[in-house]
Amino acid sequence: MDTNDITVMSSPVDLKPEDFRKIGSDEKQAEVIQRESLSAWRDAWRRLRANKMAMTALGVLGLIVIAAIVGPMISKYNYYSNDLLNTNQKPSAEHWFGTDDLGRDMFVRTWYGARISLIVGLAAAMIDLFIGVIYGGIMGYFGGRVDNIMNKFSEILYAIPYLLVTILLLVVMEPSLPTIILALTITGWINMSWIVRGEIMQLKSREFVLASRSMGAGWRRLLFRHLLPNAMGPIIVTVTLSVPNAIFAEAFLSFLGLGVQAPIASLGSMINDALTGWLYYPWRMLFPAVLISLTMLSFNIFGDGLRDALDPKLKK
Amino acid sequence: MEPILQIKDLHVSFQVQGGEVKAVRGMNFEVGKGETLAIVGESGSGKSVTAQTIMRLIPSPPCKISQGEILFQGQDILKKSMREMEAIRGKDIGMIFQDPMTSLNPTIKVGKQITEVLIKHQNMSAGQAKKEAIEMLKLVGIKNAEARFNQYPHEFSGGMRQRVMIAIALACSPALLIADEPTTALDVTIQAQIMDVMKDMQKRLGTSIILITHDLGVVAGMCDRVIVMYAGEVVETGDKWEIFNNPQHPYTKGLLRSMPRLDQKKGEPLIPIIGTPPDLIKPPIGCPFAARCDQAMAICERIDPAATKFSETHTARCWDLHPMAKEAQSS
Amino acid sequence: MSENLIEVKGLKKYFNVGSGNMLKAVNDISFSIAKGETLGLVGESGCGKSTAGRTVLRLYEPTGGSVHFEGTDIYKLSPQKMKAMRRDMQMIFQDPYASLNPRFTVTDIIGEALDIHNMAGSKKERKKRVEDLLDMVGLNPDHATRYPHEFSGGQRQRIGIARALAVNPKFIICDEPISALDVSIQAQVVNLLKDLQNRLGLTYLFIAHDLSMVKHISDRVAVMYLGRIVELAESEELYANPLHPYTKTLLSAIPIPDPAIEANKKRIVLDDTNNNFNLDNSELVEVSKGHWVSMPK
Amino acid sequence: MARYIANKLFYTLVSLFILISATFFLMKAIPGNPFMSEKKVPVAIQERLYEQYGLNKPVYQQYFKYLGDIAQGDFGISMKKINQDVSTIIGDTFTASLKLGLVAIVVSVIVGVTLGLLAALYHRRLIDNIAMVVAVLGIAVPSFVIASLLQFVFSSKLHMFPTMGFKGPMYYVLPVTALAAQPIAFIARLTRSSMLEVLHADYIKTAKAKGLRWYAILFKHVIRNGILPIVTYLGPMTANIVTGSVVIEQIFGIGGIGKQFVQAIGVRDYPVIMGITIFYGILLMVARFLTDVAYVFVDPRIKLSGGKED
Amino acid sequence: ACGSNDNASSGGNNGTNTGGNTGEATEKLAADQTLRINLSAEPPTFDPGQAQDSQANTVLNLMYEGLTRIDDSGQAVPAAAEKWEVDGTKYTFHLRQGATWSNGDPVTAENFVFAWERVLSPKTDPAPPYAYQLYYIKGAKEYNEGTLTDFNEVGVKAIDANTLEVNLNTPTPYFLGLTSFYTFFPIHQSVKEDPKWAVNKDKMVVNGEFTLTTWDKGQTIELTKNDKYWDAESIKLNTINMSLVESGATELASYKNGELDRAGHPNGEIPTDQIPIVKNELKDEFHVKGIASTYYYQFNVTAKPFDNEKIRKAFAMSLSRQDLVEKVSLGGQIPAYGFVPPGIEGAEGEFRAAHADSEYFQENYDEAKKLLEEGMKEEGYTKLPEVTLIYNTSEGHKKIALAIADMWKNNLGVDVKTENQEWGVFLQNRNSLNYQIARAGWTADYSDPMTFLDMWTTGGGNNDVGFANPEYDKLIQEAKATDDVKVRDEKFSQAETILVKDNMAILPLYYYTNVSLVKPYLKNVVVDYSGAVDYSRAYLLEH
Ligand SMILES: Nc1ncnc2c1ncn2[C@@H]1O[C@H](COP(=O)(O)OP(=O)(O)OP(=O)(O)O)[C@@H](O)[C@H]1O
Ligand SMILES: Nc1ncnc2c1ncn2[C@@H]1O[C@H](COP(=O)(O)OP(=O)(O)OP(=O)(O)O)[C@@H](O)[C@H]1O
Ligand SMILES: [Mg+2]
Ligand SMILES: [Mg+2]
Repeated sequence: MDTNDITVMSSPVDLKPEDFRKIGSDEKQAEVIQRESLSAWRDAWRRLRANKMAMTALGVLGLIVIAAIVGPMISKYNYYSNDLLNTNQKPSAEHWFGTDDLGRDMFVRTWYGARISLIVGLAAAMIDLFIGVIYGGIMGYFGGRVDNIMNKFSEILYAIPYLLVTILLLVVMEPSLPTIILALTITGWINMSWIVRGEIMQLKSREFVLASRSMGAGWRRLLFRHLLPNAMGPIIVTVTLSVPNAIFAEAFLSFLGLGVQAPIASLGSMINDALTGWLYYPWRMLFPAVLISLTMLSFNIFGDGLRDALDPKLKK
Repeated sequence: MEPILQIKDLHVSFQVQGGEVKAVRGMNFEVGKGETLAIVGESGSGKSVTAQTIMRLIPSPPCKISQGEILFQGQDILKKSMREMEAIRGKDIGMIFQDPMTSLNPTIKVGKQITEVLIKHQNMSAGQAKKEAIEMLKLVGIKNAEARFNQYPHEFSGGMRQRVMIAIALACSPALLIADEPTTALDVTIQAQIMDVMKDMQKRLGTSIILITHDLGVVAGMCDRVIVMYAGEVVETGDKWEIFNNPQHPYTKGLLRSMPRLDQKKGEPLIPIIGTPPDLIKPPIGCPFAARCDQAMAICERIDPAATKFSETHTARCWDLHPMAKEAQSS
Repeated sequence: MSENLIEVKGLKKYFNVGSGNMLKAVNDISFSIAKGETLGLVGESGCGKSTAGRTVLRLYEPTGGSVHFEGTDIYKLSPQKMKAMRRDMQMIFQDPYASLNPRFTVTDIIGEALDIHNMAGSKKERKKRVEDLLDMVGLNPDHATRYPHEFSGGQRQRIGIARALAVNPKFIICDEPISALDVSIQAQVVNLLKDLQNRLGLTYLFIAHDLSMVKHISDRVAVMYLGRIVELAESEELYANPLHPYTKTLLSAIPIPDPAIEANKKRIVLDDTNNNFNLDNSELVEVSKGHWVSMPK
Repeated sequence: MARYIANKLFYTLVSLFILISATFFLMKAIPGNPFMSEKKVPVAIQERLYEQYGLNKPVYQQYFKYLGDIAQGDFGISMKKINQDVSTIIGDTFTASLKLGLVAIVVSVIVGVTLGLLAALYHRRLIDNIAMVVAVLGIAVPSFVIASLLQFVFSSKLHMFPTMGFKGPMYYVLPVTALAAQPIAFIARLTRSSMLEVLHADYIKTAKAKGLRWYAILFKHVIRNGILPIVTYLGPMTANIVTGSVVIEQIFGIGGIGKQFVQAIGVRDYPVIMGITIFYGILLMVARFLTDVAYVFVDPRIKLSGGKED
Repeated sequence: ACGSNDNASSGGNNGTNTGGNTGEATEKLAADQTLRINLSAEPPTFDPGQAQDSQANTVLNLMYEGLTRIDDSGQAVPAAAEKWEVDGTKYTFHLRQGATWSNGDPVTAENFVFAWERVLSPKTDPAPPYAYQLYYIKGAKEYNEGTLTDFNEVGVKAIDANTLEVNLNTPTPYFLGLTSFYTFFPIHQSVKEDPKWAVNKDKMVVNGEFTLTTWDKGQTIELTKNDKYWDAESIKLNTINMSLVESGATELASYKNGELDRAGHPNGEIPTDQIPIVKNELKDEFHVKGIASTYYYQFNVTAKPFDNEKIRKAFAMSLSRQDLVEKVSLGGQIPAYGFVPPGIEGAEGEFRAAHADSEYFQENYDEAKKLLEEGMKEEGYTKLPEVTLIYNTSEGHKKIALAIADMWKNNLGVDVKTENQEWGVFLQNRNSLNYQIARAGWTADYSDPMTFLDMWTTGGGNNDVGFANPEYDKLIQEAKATDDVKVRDEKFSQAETILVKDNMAILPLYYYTNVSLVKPYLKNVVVDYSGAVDYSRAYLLEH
């Protein structure tokens, strides 16, 4: 109520009568604070760019991809030639990452392996996104019988022993990267679909969905524009998990003899190979493991950044 | 009248992309014991922010309380620890939120959301609390309260949810009740009923109430004093008679004018205040209302006016009230 | 009044509230609204107004009854036809915040309706239209890129109104469109709604609590109680001559923005809060021309 | 609810039937049989074995016989572990996996949710970063590496825990840690992500306004609203973890059902493969069913039986 | 050898081996005679008649006693039989008086007849897979195949409680050794009552040194000394605790950690990568023993391009087996140029010693290239068809395959694709001759060249290379017919020459070794020529 300090106005400046000239409301000058008008996606991208951690992670990922492409080219070694006189060599000027138990150059193998693992991981992530999200979205959105049937189908697929499927696939098909990716994708997307289903079930009762429906939005728009973006958090977390999962599933397959065929390397199979002797030849484990971890770390940090960027409430 | 709450020069702002929203810009007011203070004002003028700041519920980041003091029963709330705040909230200060849909936890039964406070602050047993909660539900006019006790918020209509919010806030008979548009979603009978409940509580316990509302009818019926806010500032304050019968600020006048009246002739348009409130990222240097004010003067755009006092209780901030304004106009 | 734009007959909407119990939120209501008319719908909170509105728009599948819009029964329409129909029928939601997608900017929220019905044209036109709409409802067009949580309650409500107006509908259900607005904006919005009605021949179903505002805006007013319509009349007639006891209670409780009146006001209080006025055995009877009231059979 | 359960049960039975059929034919389609070995047994003996185990009949006859047996609850006997009942094999190996798995689940939920909550509460602060790096490592380092590292550090170097076996509480520590690492990481990240959403909700403000203590808010209001993705994840995760991890069981020398299953596939022990698949299928479907039921408890707005609206 | 220079230092600072140097010469028995070993898989059965793998072998050897036992020099010595007479194809065994089963019943000749009939009977369910090990006995094969229905006509008879008479089809010099094999073990008649007796430890009645006292399925097996055993005095171990860990790395870690007393072959495996290290680090505990097994690649002689003998030879000659064993397989294996491994008895001493395999072929890259060219010309190839080497999944096989493919590339200029296959798929492909080159390994069933050579006869059950040579078949036939050990030896040598030198149907790589780690305080563990291990008379010194 300011009773103490103001009884009669004490003006900070000298007032002149013309200051009190009426100008009315029409003469007003509405302040124009132009903010760039951005679509939600571009807005998210802008926010992502502002997130230094996430951008660093993206940069690291970029570097890894480039190194995976270029790395094997700049070395005089290839990934398959043995050198039995120089097995298990420590890193040196000759072999930057050392050599493995057959004397193969670890530098080339690591980057070559990164190439394979990245392909496997990214393919899995893509499939997760395309099949898992859409499938889960449809289950969650439609509910009822559609959900029952689709849900059970995914459960059956999930419960069918994966090993049997893979063994059969490899009997029927050439053991090659596409076969492995196929093997990984048969069930890889299911977890994602379940996560998405749960989220959508929760989100679909929200009022903004009703609002959009009242405007005539069809299920596609509701699902893809309204519900899924609001489920982005768990989706991103799941995708970032599905990448390492696929990479390690591939390693597990190699471990069972169903993965990429030697001498082709993948990071997972290299770690696997190095496992029994890692105490003595730590570099054989170290480089691929660090590379995997770095990739995953970057994926996850980037994923977090993306998640935050897509959540307008968190913006700074 | 001894104030229970004093707010001194409060400034609150939000960091958003593109700058800082200065939502509250130098609020000063106080609430006496047993008094009902109405805050009315433009939507977006910072009423809710002020209310939530009193409870220290504004999320930070993005929010920043850049300046000011909030003295509750003589102690600065802004200096209290989280632990101390927990003891005050709900028990000493109750709050009714504006948005009933999202302010109730969707996954917890309505009844439990009420008993929670009772158990916490009144040390009731679960059974007692349930009985009390059902009483509360009845008190705010929810029929069939026993059954409703076990329902979830989404099974309630908007108004019923709001009544639940009210029941929660009233449950512990707080010393200060902040009601942020408590009755906007209610029909007039229920609204009246709830106002009665609040008045009754006030009478019994000497509760102080801050009532944020748009409904000048409610203000007229319920309140002792009124604060009119605009763009984060108090533009006029006075007791209700002064405000209704002798408004001084052009915004207040505009508000009263724009109300439909029951005796109004059909087809006669309402008289709104034209224009939109200023963007608080870059608040105007002068009077914030200047751009919408048909009485605006050159000075209004340059300097924010200070308050003019009309009585012990009644002040307003407008250049038009300046002695020089009359001179200039008469000349 | 000319021909009826919308005719609601015997509309019922029950909710299954578990263990086989049905909550009869809307229990056999009928009314019609003529083109260009505004029907006010008032009633106790929780009496089924929003549900009725949503069911009329087929946002809830009805339990029974029919709704004819320009002669077509919308409950019998295929999804495609229904979608096209939605362009003509819009809704302003009661809860401003919950009905806005938290991940959409204001532009996208308003623009969505344009997109759905392919009315956007170029990007620029879309932006222009959105800005016009924001301006129309009294929001600063510069705020178009903000997200709902950055607005105050009243601002959010105006976003909802702008969204409903975006597709130039013929019929709008206004579910308490102004209760969250401050008075000055209320007046703006009501004037805007009226103005649009005059210009575009819009028809409204106006759900509200503020009886003064309802009286101001509506041609006729229906009073709902416990899922049923208990009284329906021209607004002047209703306010001047309320017949149903509930209507009387309601009118007596209207707060008047004048402390002097408020200080001496007497309100009729329903003695029994569980009073259902024997509605199950009542029917609407036309007591005078256009004035219907629920009477025991 | 009764109708709902009956309905679910019906779907589950149909699914099990499809699962059994698919697995059966898949299993028969892959090369090999239980009696293969590098050193072949004479044809006469081999044929007698085929006959005794019914492998000489056409596949469809074997299939119908199997269905008949299963309908009577008879899982048959192993073709490799001579005279051992499949149900006993499952029972014995599952016990070990279950014990280990349950502990691992409890650990991963508690640790994971705690980490995730801390990260969300201290969003973008040090604790958040630390928790998330821990989580990322859990995801980024394969479980076999974690297991080997644990083994090296805690048993070979520090002699704190035994290297292998499954005899007492001390034997749980390392395998449980290795088993829980990934779920912890994942749960932590899911929790963080969904809690961030919840922490900004208005009703949390309401809860604060009630003056509830922070932990009451956390446990009663926050967790429940953000737990849904974790519940989803928990369903299949439980089925997976309690049915064992081949890698962990191999490394720590635990005779669990996971290891058993991979071995059975390796030697084409048909009845065991089928038995474990069905067992796993039932477990998975029960877990998923419970997940759905849990959804309703977690979020009453979710309608189980219904479709969209209505 | 390789890598020893980089790891010389690490060997020094890693001397944590428990009790490595404390055993010394003080031959004092440890108070706790509990032996802790590991089996990499649970024995599929405890029924000697049904067993067929090395894990069961280890356990059954401890629980049962056959007529004979193999001692550390590889000789069959008296066990359940006190003495025996051999008369051409007729063997008369005199059982030990006073030997009893674990339930106190005496061990009689009837027990043996019962056991062998059970193995051979076509009615036994499931059919014992190793019944063919008894086919040397007259009428056994026919009885087993069902052409003979009266068991009395089979050449085994209990003359009295303590005398067992066995008649064989042909002279079989290695028969005594065979009787120590588990398929020949006696069984107590009580098993008739319960067909599932062998899955219940309480129903197992044994006549060996130990009884099964704990069987925690999938986790552990524990044997306890059988006090009823006739020679219980010379059994020092009280308990044998067997863990069931599949991972070699874990087994090694627990060995180093002092949780196991012995690790490695035959029940487990030391990871190849770690062999050079432990060899260095744990010199005194590291044991390598050659065993009668051969690691080889086999050509599908019916498929291109290996239907050409010269091409096969070129492939065989263009490898460095020395490099392979020293730098790749690392277990001290012996390069193989023949098929019969050392350790197999010949006419005088070891067969391999008398007939050196270096005669068959030499590694010579130039020669190999020449042969390849000639072979290609013969077949009219301008370019060699694509060659794929298949092997079943295992780290060891993979390393070898890759090393060999690389040698072929460097030494012969041929690109060979390697492909690992899941075990069942691999076997199926190999059996159905659906491959070009495949990995293989063969272990002796008994100490005689026959166990390695009769498999290659035309149409033989294990002949999965498509090899068919009448001359070879004739030689094997003749060897089977004679009881003149010298003649047999000669025939075997000629046959092997045809198999390897002339036809090169198989490509020998190395003779296996057993690599194991044994704590210095663990004594008297016997490993026989085939690599089978006998712990029954082992004991632990104080440590
Ligand atoms: N989280 C936030 N981030 C950014 N700006 C905010 C946030 N919350 C509020 N604001 C801004 O602060 C200003 C004041 O908002 P407040 O909610 O206090 O308005 P109000 O007076 O309560 O209006 P109403 O009557 O419509 O509820 C508004 O301009 C609003 O846009
Ligand atoms: N989804 C639902 N499930 C169960 N019951 C519901 C549901 N939605 C509404 N109801 C019930 O239907 C009745 C009518 O609700 P409705 O929202 O239509 O009321 P209203 O008249 O709009 O009230 P208000 O003015 O408070 O918004 C209420 O009793 C409410 O509890
Ligand atoms: Mg507000
Ligand atoms: Mg409503």
